[in-house]
Amino acid sequence: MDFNYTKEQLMLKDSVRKFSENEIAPMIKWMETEKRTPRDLIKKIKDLGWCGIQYPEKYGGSGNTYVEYAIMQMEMSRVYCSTACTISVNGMLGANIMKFATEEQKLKFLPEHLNGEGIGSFAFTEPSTGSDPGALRTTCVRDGDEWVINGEKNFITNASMPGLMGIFCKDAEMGPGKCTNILIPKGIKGYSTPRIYDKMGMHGLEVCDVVLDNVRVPYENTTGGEAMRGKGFQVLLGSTQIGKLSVCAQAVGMAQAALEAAVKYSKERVQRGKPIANFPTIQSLIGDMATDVMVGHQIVLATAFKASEGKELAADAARTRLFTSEACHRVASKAMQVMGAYSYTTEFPIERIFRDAKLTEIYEGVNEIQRLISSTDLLR
Amino acid sequence: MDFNYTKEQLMLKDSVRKFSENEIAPMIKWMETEKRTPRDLIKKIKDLGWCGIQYPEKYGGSGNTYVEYAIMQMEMSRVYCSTACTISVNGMLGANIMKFATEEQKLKFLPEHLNGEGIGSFAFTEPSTGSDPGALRTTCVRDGDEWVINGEKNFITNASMPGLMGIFCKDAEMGPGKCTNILIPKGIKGYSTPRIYDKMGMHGLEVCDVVLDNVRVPYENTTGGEAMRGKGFQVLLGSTQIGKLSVCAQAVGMAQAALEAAVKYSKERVQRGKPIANFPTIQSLIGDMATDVMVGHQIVLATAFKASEGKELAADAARTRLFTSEACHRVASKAMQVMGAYSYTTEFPIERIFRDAKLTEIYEGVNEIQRLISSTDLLR
Amino acid sequence: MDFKLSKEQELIQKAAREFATNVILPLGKKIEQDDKVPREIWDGLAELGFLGLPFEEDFGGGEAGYENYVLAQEQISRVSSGVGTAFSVHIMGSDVLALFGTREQQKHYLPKTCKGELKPSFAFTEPGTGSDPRQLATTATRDGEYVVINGVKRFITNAGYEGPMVVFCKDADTGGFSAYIVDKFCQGYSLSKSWEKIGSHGSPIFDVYFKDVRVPASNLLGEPGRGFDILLLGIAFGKIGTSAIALGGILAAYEEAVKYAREKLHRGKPIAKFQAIQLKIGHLAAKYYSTRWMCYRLGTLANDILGKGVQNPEQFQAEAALVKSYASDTAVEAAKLSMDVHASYGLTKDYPIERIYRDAIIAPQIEGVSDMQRIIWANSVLN
Amino acid sequence: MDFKLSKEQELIQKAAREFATNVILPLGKKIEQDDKVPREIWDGLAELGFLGLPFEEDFGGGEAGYENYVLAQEQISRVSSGVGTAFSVHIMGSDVLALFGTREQQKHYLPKTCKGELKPSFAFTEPGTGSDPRQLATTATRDGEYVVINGVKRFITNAGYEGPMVVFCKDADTGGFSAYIVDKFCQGYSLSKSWEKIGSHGSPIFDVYFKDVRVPASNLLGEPGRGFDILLLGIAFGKIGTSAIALGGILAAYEEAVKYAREKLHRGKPIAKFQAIQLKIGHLAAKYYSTRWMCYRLGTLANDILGKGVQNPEQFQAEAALVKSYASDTAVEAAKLSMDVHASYGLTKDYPIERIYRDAIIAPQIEGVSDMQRIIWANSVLN
Repeated sequence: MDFNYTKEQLMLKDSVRKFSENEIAPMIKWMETEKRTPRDLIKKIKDLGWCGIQYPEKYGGSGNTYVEYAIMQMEMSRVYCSTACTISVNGMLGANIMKFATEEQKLKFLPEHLNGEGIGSFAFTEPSTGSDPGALRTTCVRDGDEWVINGEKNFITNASMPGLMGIFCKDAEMGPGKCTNILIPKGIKGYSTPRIYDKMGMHGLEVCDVVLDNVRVPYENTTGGEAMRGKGFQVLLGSTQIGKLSVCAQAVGMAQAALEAAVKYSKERVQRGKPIANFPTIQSLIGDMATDVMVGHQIVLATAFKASEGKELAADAARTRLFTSEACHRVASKAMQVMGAYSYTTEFPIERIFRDAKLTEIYEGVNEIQRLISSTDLLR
Repeated sequence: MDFNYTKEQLMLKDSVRKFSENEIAPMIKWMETEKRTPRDLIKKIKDLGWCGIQYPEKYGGSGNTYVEYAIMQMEMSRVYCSTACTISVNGMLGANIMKFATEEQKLKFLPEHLNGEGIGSFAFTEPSTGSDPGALRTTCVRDGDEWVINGEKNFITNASMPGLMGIFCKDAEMGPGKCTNILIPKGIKGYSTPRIYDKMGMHGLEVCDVVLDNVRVPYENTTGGEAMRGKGFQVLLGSTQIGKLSVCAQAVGMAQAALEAAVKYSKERVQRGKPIANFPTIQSLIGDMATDVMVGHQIVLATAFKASEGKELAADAARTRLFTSEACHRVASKAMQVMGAYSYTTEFPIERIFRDAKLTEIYEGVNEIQRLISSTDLLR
Repeated sequence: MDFKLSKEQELIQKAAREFATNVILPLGKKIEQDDKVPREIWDGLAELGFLGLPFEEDFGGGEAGYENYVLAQEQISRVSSGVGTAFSVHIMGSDVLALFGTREQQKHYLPKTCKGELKPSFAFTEPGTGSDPRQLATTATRDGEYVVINGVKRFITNAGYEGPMVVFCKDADTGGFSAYIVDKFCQGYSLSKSWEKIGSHGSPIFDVYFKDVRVPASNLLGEPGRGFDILLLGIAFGKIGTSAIALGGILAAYEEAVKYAREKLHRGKPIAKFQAIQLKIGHLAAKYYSTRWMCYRLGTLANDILGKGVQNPEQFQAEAALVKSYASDTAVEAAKLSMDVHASYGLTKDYPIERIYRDAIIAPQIEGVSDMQRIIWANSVLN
Repeated sequence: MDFKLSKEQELIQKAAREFATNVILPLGKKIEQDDKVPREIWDGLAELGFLGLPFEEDFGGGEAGYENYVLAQEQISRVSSGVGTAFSVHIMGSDVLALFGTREQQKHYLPKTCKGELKPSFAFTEPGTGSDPRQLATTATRDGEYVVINGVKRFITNAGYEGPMVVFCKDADTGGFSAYIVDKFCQGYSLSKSWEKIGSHGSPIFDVYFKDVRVPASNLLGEPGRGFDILLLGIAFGKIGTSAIALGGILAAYEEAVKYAREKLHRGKPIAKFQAIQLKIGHLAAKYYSTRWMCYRLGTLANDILGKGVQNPEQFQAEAALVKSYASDTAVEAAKLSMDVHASYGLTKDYPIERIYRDAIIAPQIEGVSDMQRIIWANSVLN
């Protein structure tokens, strides 16, 4: 066992921190107000190669592991979680391509997906699906050399931005309950995003409804080709690993930010002639927060390591997700306690973190589901 | 970073598990009833070298690190925490000798302390000290080549068993508030243990009041010799690391046991024609418990690793202690929920674990103190 | 709304507190060791009228309203959850007779239970059953003017005292589910040795064996085949007691923490001066105050049922489930907080918190685990 | 003890609920956007008599008892914590005048505040002060028959409406600590733009600047140098409102969770059928029921103080602190639970839980952070 960061990992951590503070931080106010993701910011991140950290070099990646990916996500979320999440959704689609696409598709799509202009989307959810692929209503019908896709998707991140989308469709020809994953370029004819959600937090993330009206793409865009047709459910599960790991890293990054904000405030804020950092009640809160952050940080790295080893991860990832998301909520709430009434003004980042953090307990499967998954390997 | 157990670590884990199940488990009922530590059981453990895991070979240790020590403590506590605690208190005294004693003292005392018949004690607490060395009332007075020690100590583990004791005394000659640590053989003339505590749990652990009535030992028994005289406070702090790490490992071991008991029960117990493991409410509880156990296990190893690297650890150890002890309490409580009314009968180990677990939130400094320590490195 | 105790309520509370402090407390060690309620405590409870508190004066009861029972039970359980549990099951068994018994059955039993001469029990649980009556294996077989009962009941309180036991059985002929009154220690009735358990010493629980136990067919309680109604309402009434026991535990945890915080010195000043301790005291107080009104209110709700004919008990049953789960879970939290105030000393037998802590952990597990209670409530509002 | 609402209490509760549902709710979006309470809501509150509910009939009040105020505030805050907060500060400001004002001061202000023509504010906090009055930097300097006030007050609610503001100052001459009544928007009174905040939109908070504000010396409230008594009791009365607002938030979180659980389908059946959801509903209910009685009871305690002469307010102040911290912390937990029932949909502006969640998080931070409240209580029992 060796729990030390390597020199390269430390360098990466440092670069992401500097970039986030210098390039992302100044854009936050704009993103919070406009509720948009700046396209050129994403381009800068892609240029730094951080969308491709965990991919082999031959596909345009930098050949590192999920540990490095997690380090990047934690550092970026420490400054602004929305942007980290934009990137991680790109990563979920990338994971599907990496895992299921044909070699030809990988060589065709990945270099652009990891380094090019656009940003990827992952389109499964529909108004009545929940997490049940049997309930899909978006259909794909083969028409000669083309797919014809019709339907509606909900809550799709990055859907309003250019790039690739992996879309899950009911494929009636393959039998009842079968679904197929197809890669489409967003913005193609028949593709529209009639609604961008107004939401409580994560304002720098564009989440949309998507309408697909006779969208036609080449039949060869079936993720994984003919062999994977009708096996969309496998594809769906293939990206949960990186999806969940990202959420965990984001939760820890935000918790770290909340801790730092509370520490800073407590040293500056003077009451009865001394900084409130001197009061035991405040120290006690900070002590609890620091515990959650340290433990969360460690467990994200351990899970990322396991992911890189290619180990079966469902239960461990669920546990990590449960712990980190709840820890993040606790830390953000306690930061508000430390900062008192000031914490709910927009002068301080903590009210944003509190709003953003809630998503980490919900997306990629609500915590109630994580509890059940977490029990599976023990109870089988 | 590398989160994998080495082959040697896996072997150690396996040996401790087997020994605990085969040698300790059959003694539990006796220990719970008699409220005594069987001397020959301790001897067997010493013969296996597990009291010397983290010490250099030249002093009779096996030259491993705190990571191995933590693995041993976790596995042993999974079966019976009292015994692991008996061993860890020996380790606290050992840590003081290792860190502060003269080379001569190390060579003289350690081989016997790690492998011999007795078991060590660490004697600081007095009726009115709390954790304040300035409040000590037990005195040491130099009389030629000898120390004369008088006073009373409270809550001293292993004090009723033979072996070495490191005792903290007020050393008035060195100035006000000064204390000195002295090594004494227990059972020496003037040494008595008038009271063994009747307590809620940890029945396999003998915790006593100690009376010292004109106890005389050679002056050269000053831990660290003349140079360390009056520096007892340094010595006190020197063992908190292993003390706290042990508590953490014990908490995780017990949590693991509680989880296993609940899993087993839930698979066997049938309601409405199926095992209760099939019910989502039970799965959800097990899922939470598994999360705490996994995270606790990981963080104990990480902290043990850091301890082995010789890093400053006060805040991290406090955080680990906070998390693991509270996690253990949560897991034990949830196990009782899973097992319902059966859990409070002595037919199942869980009621014992619940009673024993409480100590992990209290000894080596209550959790409220840990919260404060956990904030120190951030707020300084 | 009125949150003030009436004169009568204050008197009952005061009497219970004095009895608990002066009579039960000095016997505490004995109760822990012998694992039974000493005779003089039963006598005292009877003398104070507590064993018949809510029942008709005609039967020697106090007709005092269940909120008074809660007040008394709280004070008694503050000192001994073991005594509280024995008391609670005594009242619960009497409740079921008062709610569902014929006038004859009531006349036969209640005057004696109110005096404490007989002590009722309530026997539903079996080794193979949780909360589902369809799993019952104890059978009642009609034989002329008698029914013959065979089976095993588990975790039964007060099973070692003379008195009526309400036994839930499957009717062998019809497959229905009925309750019968069995006089304990009749022919064919026997007990296991009591279970060893972590806490609530003083109220041992037994497995009870019925081997060809014959009772007159007229010992049927309520209507044939309607045992489920009796079970549900009986358990709901039982939750008044378990909630009040939990409340007593919270009160004890709170008071002991306050006491210890004032007495224990650290560096020459009482630990009460430390904010970390003060915060815990504040949390303990909130736990006590939030629970107590729920418990008292539950008592008043029961008054609308007993003697008024059992109509629409669902709302009462749901609220009983809610209060019981909240009170018992809160009792565990409170005991933990108080233990944390005591630190190492709390783990020794020198302070009562050690017992309070062991006693509290039982509450969420008995008479319906807490999660099940929440589901009962949820179904009452979601359907 | 009696846990049933009286006829009057039921009527007030019902009127408040209907007003909230029919008038406030449709204006919800507007309130969120404009960050102020629309005129028609103020008018409606006045018309229902809510703005003077607990005060003397002679002044146009309802003399209705504070538990009625809690009932009304709960229902209003269920729909809008912003409106609730503005309402709460209105009542709190009036409380202080009713408790400490001279008969003349009361006659001058209360009839208009009861009608809603004037809206009081309460100004203690400053940029450099937490809860310690010794840190106050706002000064009052005697100048003949006038005092001249200079300083800055922070986070002041209702500061943008006409009406009396109770301003806590350090007396420049004596160093004492006194409260003065200032008519808002007098010469020298000015406001910052309102603070942007996470929730409770509708009740903006301002920094208020006093530059050589001159008020007649007779505007002193209570005795000179006794500002601390006014502060403590005023804040305690304010906690009746903040507790009730939190209670309304818990009720909203609970009701919205029940509603959503019944409506939302998963695999063709409502999520209300899933045990994990049912457990959360059960927890939510327990949070609501445990909090409500504490809040109602706090209202009844205030009745023993207003108009009875202010004697021994310590017990009331301690219980107010306890209830406020419990209710506001519980509101945060309840909002989180309800949000978890809603999952992703709850994060969108399509469902009210998003607002309820943002609103709840404020409660523990205002009018005394929760930990401080627990310490107040602890000192009341430990000393």
